[in-house]
Amino acid sequence: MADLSTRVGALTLKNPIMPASGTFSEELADVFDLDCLGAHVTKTITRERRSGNPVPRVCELNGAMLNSIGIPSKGAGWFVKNTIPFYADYDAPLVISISASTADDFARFAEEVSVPGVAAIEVNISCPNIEDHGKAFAMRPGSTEDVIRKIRSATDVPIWAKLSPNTGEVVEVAQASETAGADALVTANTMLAMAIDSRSGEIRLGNVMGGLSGPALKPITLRMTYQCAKAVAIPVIGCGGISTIDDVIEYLMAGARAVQVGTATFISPNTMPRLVGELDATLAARGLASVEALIGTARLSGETTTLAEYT
Amino acid sequence: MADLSTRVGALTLKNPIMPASGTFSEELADVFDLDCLGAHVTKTITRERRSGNPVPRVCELNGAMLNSIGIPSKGAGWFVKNTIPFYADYDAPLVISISASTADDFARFAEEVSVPGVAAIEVNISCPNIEDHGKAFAMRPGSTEDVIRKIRSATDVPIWAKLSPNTGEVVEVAQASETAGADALVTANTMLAMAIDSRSGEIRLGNVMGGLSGPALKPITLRMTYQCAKAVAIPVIGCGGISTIDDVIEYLMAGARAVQVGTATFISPNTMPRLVGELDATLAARGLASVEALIGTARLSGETTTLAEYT
Amino acid sequence: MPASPCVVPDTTSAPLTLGRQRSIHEVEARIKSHDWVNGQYRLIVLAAPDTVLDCRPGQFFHLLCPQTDRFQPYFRRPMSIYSYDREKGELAFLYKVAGAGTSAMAELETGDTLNIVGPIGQAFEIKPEWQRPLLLARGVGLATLAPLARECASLGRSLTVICSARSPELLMSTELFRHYGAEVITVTDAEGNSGVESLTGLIEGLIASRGIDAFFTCGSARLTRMLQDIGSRHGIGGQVALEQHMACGIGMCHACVWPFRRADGAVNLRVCREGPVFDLQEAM
Amino acid sequence: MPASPCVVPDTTSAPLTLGRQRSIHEVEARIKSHDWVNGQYRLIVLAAPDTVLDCRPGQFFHLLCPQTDRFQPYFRRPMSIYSYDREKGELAFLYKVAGAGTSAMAELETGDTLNIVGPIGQAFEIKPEWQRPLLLARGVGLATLAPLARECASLGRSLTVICSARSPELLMSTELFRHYGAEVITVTDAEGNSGVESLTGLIEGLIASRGIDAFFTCGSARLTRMLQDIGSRHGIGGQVALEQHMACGIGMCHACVWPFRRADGAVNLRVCREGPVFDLQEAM
Ligand SMILES: Cc1cc2nc3c(=O)[nH]c(=O)nc-3n(C[C@H](O)[C@H](O)[C@H](O)COP(=O)(O)OP(=O)(O)OC[C@H]3O[C@@H](n4cnc5c(N)ncnc54)[C@H](O)[C@@H]3O)c2cc1C
Ligand SMILES: Cc1cc2nc3c(=O)[nH]c(=O)nc-3n(C[C@H](O)[C@H](O)[C@H](O)COP(=O)(O)OP(=O)(O)OC[C@H]3O[C@@H](n4cnc5c(N)ncnc54)[C@H](O)[C@@H]3O)c2cc1C
Ligand SMILES: Cc1cc2nc3c(=O)[nH]c(=O)nc-3n(C[C@H](O)[C@H](O)[C@H](O)COP(=O)(O)O)c2cc1C
Ligand SMILES: Cc1cc2nc3c(=O)[nH]c(=O)nc-3n(C[C@H](O)[C@H](O)[C@H](O)COP(=O)(O)O)c2cc1C
Ligand code: FES
Ligand code: FES
Repeated sequence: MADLSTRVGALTLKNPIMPASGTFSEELADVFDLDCLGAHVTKTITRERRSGNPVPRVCELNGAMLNSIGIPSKGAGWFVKNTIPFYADYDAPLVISISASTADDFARFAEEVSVPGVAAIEVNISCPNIEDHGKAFAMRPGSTEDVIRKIRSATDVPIWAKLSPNTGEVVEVAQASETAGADALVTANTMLAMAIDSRSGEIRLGNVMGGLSGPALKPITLRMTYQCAKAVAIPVIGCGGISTIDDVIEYLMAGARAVQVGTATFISPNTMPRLVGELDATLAARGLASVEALIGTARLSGETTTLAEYT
Repeated sequence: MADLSTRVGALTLKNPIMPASGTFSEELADVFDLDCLGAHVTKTITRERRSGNPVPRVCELNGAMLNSIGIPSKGAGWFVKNTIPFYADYDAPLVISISASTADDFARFAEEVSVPGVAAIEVNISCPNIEDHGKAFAMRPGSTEDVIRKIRSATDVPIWAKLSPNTGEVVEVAQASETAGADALVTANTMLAMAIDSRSGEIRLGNVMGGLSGPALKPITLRMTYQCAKAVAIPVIGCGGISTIDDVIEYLMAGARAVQVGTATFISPNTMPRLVGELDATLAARGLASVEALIGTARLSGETTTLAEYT
Repeated sequence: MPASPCVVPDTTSAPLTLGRQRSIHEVEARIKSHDWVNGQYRLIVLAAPDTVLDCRPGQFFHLLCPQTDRFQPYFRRPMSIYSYDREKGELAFLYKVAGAGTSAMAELETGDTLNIVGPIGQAFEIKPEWQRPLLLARGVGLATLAPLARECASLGRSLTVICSARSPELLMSTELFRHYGAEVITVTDAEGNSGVESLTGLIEGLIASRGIDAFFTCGSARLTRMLQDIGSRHGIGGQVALEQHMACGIGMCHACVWPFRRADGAVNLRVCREGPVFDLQEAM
Repeated sequence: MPASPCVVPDTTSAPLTLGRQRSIHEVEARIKSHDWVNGQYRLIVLAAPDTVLDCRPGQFFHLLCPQTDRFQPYFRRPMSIYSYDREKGELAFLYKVAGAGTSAMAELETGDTLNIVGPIGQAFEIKPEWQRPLLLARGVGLATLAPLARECASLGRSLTVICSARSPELLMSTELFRHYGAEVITVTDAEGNSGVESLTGLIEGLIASRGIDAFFTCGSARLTRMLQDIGSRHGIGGQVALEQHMACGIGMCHACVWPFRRADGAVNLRVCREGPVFDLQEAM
């Protein structure tokens, strides 16, 4: 059997498959043994209780979905008391995702949840649903650097910065995260999008706009993963539209050291354990001893024709 | 028969269906009578001859494509001498798309191609393929305002600003275009993306990254169309992933006064004439007298449940 | 560190690496029969393994509708269990052919398989003091209440069922309810006796005549509100099975929330997890 | 302003509003037969209307492969015309089952329809001075050269055909070429006589023995380069049919460019529009 393990900074994961924040919870333990995953990643929480967005909160598209769940949250107290202990029963490292509305609040909150059992904090600086229609820290390198730096000085727990596809400055934001002390990047969150019912004219989400996820997102987030892996030295975790083993392999080839699976779990709750098994089988079929052998191997075809200078 | 006509600023189009730049050329006249279209939009040209990007320049995805054609160009002289006269045979207004690497070059070039037969100039300030990996004028309101203002003072021909989905500042860029004197907006160009062959590890475009188009792009560009139509008073032309009549109607409902069809023409060269016919049939079936009756009619469902304040 | 490979439950026969309890299963179930019940509804009967037949009335499954030429549904579709039978190894759904998913599902033929996830959710609870329940079903709500009627029958409850539909042709399962010993009353829009006013009169009458002491309903917000009114006037409790758009179906995504009145204020609960069955009076 | 509705050519019977000439047509063609030729290649024969049968050798069609359960091709696939027959109303393609599109196409059955766009592109030109052409086909290049062989035969040219394949089982259409009166020579990798060196010797011999005065080729960059070498040494001209990834197939997108040597420098030409047939020596 191939070595499926992968390192993400100081953490070693037994395999590179983990859930994406907001698409995973304790309830999935009703379906399969959660310990077969490389890590556990919880839904983003805020410090205060919040209700999230109006319904309808989701709609399906062709090979994709929109969501405007927002960040409903039972608050930090509830989370520390109930959620974190649940995952203590498992070997897989626990990554918790947090959000806040100012850099200082982010830092304070990070400190508060830096409790035993938390292996890393994923900072959701990219959620497109809250506040002013998709603008978030991760839109600009400056605001990213500021918030990560403050969080960095508030906690010793590894920080994963979750980036947004809604910015034109992906590379700069990635580098700002690294500079400010992030331990890893997650590329990426959902892309701001919209759907209208052509018969009724009704906007299909209660929040008007929402985040695009699922297979249609993959070409965009795969590109971000490639860009970030080239631009920073810290590990990059790929996320966006993964549902098949080919998707996993493409992200690894693009330079991701691990991947997160989101929407696909809604379509088949067993997607993640299936991918772990298929990754093992694929490595074996290709005669590769480890996941490591795939990471960052994407390259241009040698057969690219050189064109004439003019058309 | 319903009134399919629509106004885009000073121009009246006999119907709202026109091609997207780069996915249309004289050759399509071999397939159908081009005069059934609302307008003709040519491939972006540059002033100088250029060869465009290395092959492979396209690849197919599930329900989408990537392209890194770039802007191969035979130059301004050839275009004015050969292309513009070809379209003089048709009644449909001719929209020409131009690109340049500085605001001043843009202005000079716009002046040069403001010749009889040109009904509007679409300024491609958003092509993600040229220069530094997708950064373009349309990424920032400042650079957008600068380039459009200079073009505005160089020509009296209507200016359509073609926006990019690769920016986090869509609304600000739209408003900057309006402020600077653009007559209409086109939302939008392709989204920067990437594909890797999971078997070989080969990057599937010779240019590494390319622009995503086709159905997978629609939720993103439909959202931009809605945002822009709300944010500016000038007309907005929707573009991105249109292949069915439902797509056309959704863009109109989102506030577009006309739409551009791109990739779908590659899949079926008769897509545009088919959509014109289906639009007429749909208006009839709904008892609507004109296209106008659909524009901007998207609204939230009355049935949106009000949720509790807390979760 | 050597990897411990995942076992995909249900799709392989390998044992679980750890013994934690799993109650929700994803299985490919073969279609035993698939028939039109009327012009809008189909009944699909699946050959289902024991693992998913530990069902209770009010629970549902999340069905992966196929991709066809004409329909490309992406999400799963939630469907109440219409009937389940461990002995025969059968599981059935009664569904209305409406949009992309159900239309795609309608194209499935006997012998094809359907990927199902379940059983999911909180079941109806027939409290000991609820001896003379009234079941009020509108449209497809009937599918949800059918197994409850069977349960009531087996618990020896005296049962009254009101079936409401748009027209008499769309009434279904009345024979089934009678078979469970229920007194069945049908009302339809076509006949003009399905409105809130006439139903309120009818039910007030039934409370007087048959001593109704609990309400169960599904399928109509309007009728739910009506039962809340009648219930609070008469001090009659009950439960409602709600419908809400879902993505994950198992509690992870918070798509399917609905607001409820609680002593300490309103809360949002997940229809797929805390429901689909809720206290009648709490639903807002 | 009243709209003038578009007429979708070919799919409706309405006349065109304006009389401009249209040479490329999109039609749904019914499949008359669809058979395996060997383990890798299939021959599909379509019932095609007259409109698309004004074909010339070397031209191609752009085929809309179906969406199936297993394969979801998005682009059309370019395929050379293998044969066309106005009298029988037939159009045929010989294709290799390779990736998603051709695999999906391979699932089509007699009676199904296939959406095709064509005929497209520049045909082979048999110049008057080209009396003794050599056709060199590798693999699927054979499909492209088959109608050319027929044309050569009908123009009374003395024809030599070399068919190259990986193994003898993968050789195809040799009988067809013989039927057109060609001298047919087969070479295969398996037999070790398909390399550039032995082919060069073979062709030099044919130039001497049979007076070859033109080359036509398709299917291999390596063999094209070889023919360019031999051709320039012997002053023999010719043509090559090229393959390049395509999107639109009709000249709009500039996906399919290829570089060519011209007197005034190198230029990029579109394989779908200026090609697929080009001057042998110009192709880079
Ligand atoms: C717990 C539960 C049990 C149900 N049991 C039954 C049943 O036994 N029989 C039956 O016919 N119907 C039942 N429904 C409703 C059924 O889920 C919808 O009719 C079905 O999802 C519609 O799918 P579609 O493909 O026909 O429509 P589409 O319009 O294609 O659906 C688009 C999206 O909206 C969702 N949606 C549409 N209507 C509903 C609805 N009423 N409730 C929830 N989601 C909806 C779909 O799931 C899908 O995600 C139940 C719903 C829930 C929540
Ligand atoms: C003018 C022309 C004529 C051709 N005639 C024939 C013929 O008669 N018989 C035959 O078997 N093949 C022919 N080919 C090659 C044929 O088009 C490809 O084999 C086919 O497109 C591969 O599709 P796929 O779905 O099997 O592969 P996939 O790997 O799924 O294809 C992916 C993409 O790459 C493109 N592609 C892959 N290989 C080629 C290629 N060699 N040339 C162009 N595009 C390619 C596909 O069109 C598609 O866009 C021709 C190509 C051209 C350009
Ligand atoms: C329903 C839903 C809820 C989500 N909630 C969160 C969240 O709370 N925090 C976060 O960082 N990302 C959230 N995401 C984004 C996912 O973590 C992931 O980045 C995105 O869905 C792309 O991956 P996918 O295509 O595999 O789903 C959510 C996505 C979905 C679909
Ligand atoms: C092959 C190709 C070439 C394109 N070239 C241009 C171009 O030259 N200028 C431009 O503004 N947009 C260009 N575009 C973008 C399209 O005009 C359009 O904005 C985009 O494809 C989205 O629409 P669609 O999904 O309908 O294709 C090109 C798109 C494609 C697919
Ligand atoms: S549908 Fe996901 S929580 Fe209920
Ligand atoms: S394939 Fe589009 S120009 Fe040739």
